Amino acid sequence: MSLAVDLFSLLAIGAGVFFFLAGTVALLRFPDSLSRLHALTKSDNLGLGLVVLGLLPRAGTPLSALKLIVLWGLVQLSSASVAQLVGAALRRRGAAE
Amino acid sequence: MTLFDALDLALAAIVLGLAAWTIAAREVFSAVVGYVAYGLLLAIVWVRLYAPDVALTEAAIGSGVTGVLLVAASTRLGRLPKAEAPPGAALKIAAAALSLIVAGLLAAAVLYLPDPAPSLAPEADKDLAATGLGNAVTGVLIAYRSFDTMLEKVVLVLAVVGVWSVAPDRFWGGAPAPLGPAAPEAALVFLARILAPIGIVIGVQMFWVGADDPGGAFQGGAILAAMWIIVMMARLAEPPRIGSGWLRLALVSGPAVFLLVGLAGPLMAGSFFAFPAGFAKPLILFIEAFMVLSIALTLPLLVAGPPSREAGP
Amino acid sequence: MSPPIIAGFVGAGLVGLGLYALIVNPEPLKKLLAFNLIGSGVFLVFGIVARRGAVGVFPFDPVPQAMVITGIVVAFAASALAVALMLRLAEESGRVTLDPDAWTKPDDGAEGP
Amino acid sequence: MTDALLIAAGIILLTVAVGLVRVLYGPRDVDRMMAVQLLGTGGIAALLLAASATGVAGVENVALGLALLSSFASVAFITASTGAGKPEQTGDQ
Repeated sequence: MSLAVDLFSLLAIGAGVFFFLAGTVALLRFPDSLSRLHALTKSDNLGLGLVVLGLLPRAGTPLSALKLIVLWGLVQLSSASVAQLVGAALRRRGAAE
Repeated sequence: MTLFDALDLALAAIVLGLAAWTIAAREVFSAVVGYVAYGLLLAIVWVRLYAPDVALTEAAIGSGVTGVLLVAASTRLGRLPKAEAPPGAALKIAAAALSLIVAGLLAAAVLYLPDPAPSLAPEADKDLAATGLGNAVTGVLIAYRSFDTMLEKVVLVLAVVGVWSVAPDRFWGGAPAPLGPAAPEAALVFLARILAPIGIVIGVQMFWVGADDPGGAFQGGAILAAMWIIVMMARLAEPPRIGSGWLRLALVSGPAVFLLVGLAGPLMAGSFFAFPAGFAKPLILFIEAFMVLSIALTLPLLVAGPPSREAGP
Repeated sequence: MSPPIIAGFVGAGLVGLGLYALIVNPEPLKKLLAFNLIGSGVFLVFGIVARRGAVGVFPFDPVPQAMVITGIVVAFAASALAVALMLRLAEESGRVTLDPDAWTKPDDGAEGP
Repeated sequence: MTDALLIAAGIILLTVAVGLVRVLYGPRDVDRMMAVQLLGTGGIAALLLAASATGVAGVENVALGLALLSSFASVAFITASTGAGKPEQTGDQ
């Protein structure tokens, strides 16, 4: 049982690490700001989500598990909103030029 | 070398690299962005030093609220023409030599710290039960070094007075400029509407658990302050008129309540700033509640800056 | 080499970097950043003193940690005051400089009303 | 298991730190902000992983605080660059 749980944690965390890697590659390699924004917002949210998923079985108490989930929700909310704001700012600037 | 050491070394290298970028960047804005990232990583360093209370303070104030202050300042100051000529080579070399000597001496001091290290931890723990607290850091802040912490609140109020007094005479008593654009994006308003209630719950929880777990008045107050800031950036609320009596009363309530309880000490417990036995914990939470209020008001007012509108009728 | 020692060297390095920038960099906002770097370097040195004070079951000495917490808050208050002064100076004169000669040049016309 | 968690934390930290190269090269200020946003998320992930490996108490609270404030610098940047904070009626323009 505990082996299966550990394996699940490792798989989820490994996948999370992969998405962080993908996000960084996108940030460095993609040609313009909008496509970088597009790739980044998705991949870092998914990366953190998978890490949180992998850590959930290791959370000591239900409260700390709940905190982990709330934390992911907060990051998703702010990162999605910031992506909207940044996108709008980029478009405004593009129109002004 | 263990994995922990490798992680610590990597963290140390990134922190120093970001600090170097902060001082080397040509544009002020790039420097500030480096500094915000640096503050974030510093919070992780504090966790590695087994200092979650400090890490929380650094995350909330060092990175969050300072970030807002500096980013806003740099976008306004960055547009100005540069007035100064860079210093000459002689000054640079002298400054580099001085900095190397100071850093070297500090590093040597770190290396030759007394061993075994002196520690007040057992002392702090010995009387902690009498205060009813479980978090020794909160105990030091509110009970053992309470006079210090009270004066620190006074310093915060003085800083607010200092920022206000920068305003031109005609704006005295008016309100600071709004923190957000006249027509904020819908996404920003949405973010503020959802984030603020959740943040208020988390901030109050951090203050409440601070008696026994990492957290406390500073951390909870800083989170609440951040929530007020984002609400003002989304223009859901406006900075208050600084002439408002209620605002001024709430600002000084933290140190004032602290001082009153301290002055009552000789009557109730036999000495200045002493808490009566058996009644210490409720008293400490009472003081802390007003400190939270003071901090939650002070930090956003410091970010909002001096008044820039004339006082209304 | 234990983690507290590494953090202590980082603190020493930060004080050095900050001091250099404080002297060499002429822009006031960058001087403020340098001042904050020095501050956090000093805090880190305090942090290792606290960590080395670990005795028995206590993982750290709470007294230096509590002092660092008040220090972070006061450093923020000082930064906010400095930013307010800089912005006011910029509003009044159109530029921010610490160079005393810049204010006495006769031909620059950027003085406030 | 502890080692695996620490390795994952280290890889994430180094990865997002490499992303900070965008702070160096920009080219726009927006790109710089994005790198910091990625560092914030990655830093939270690394913090959670390292905390789960060491069992330091109260780290969830620190991570929660970081998550709450992760967007602050970016929001301040957007609002400041769209013209907030200027005195509205001082008449000095």
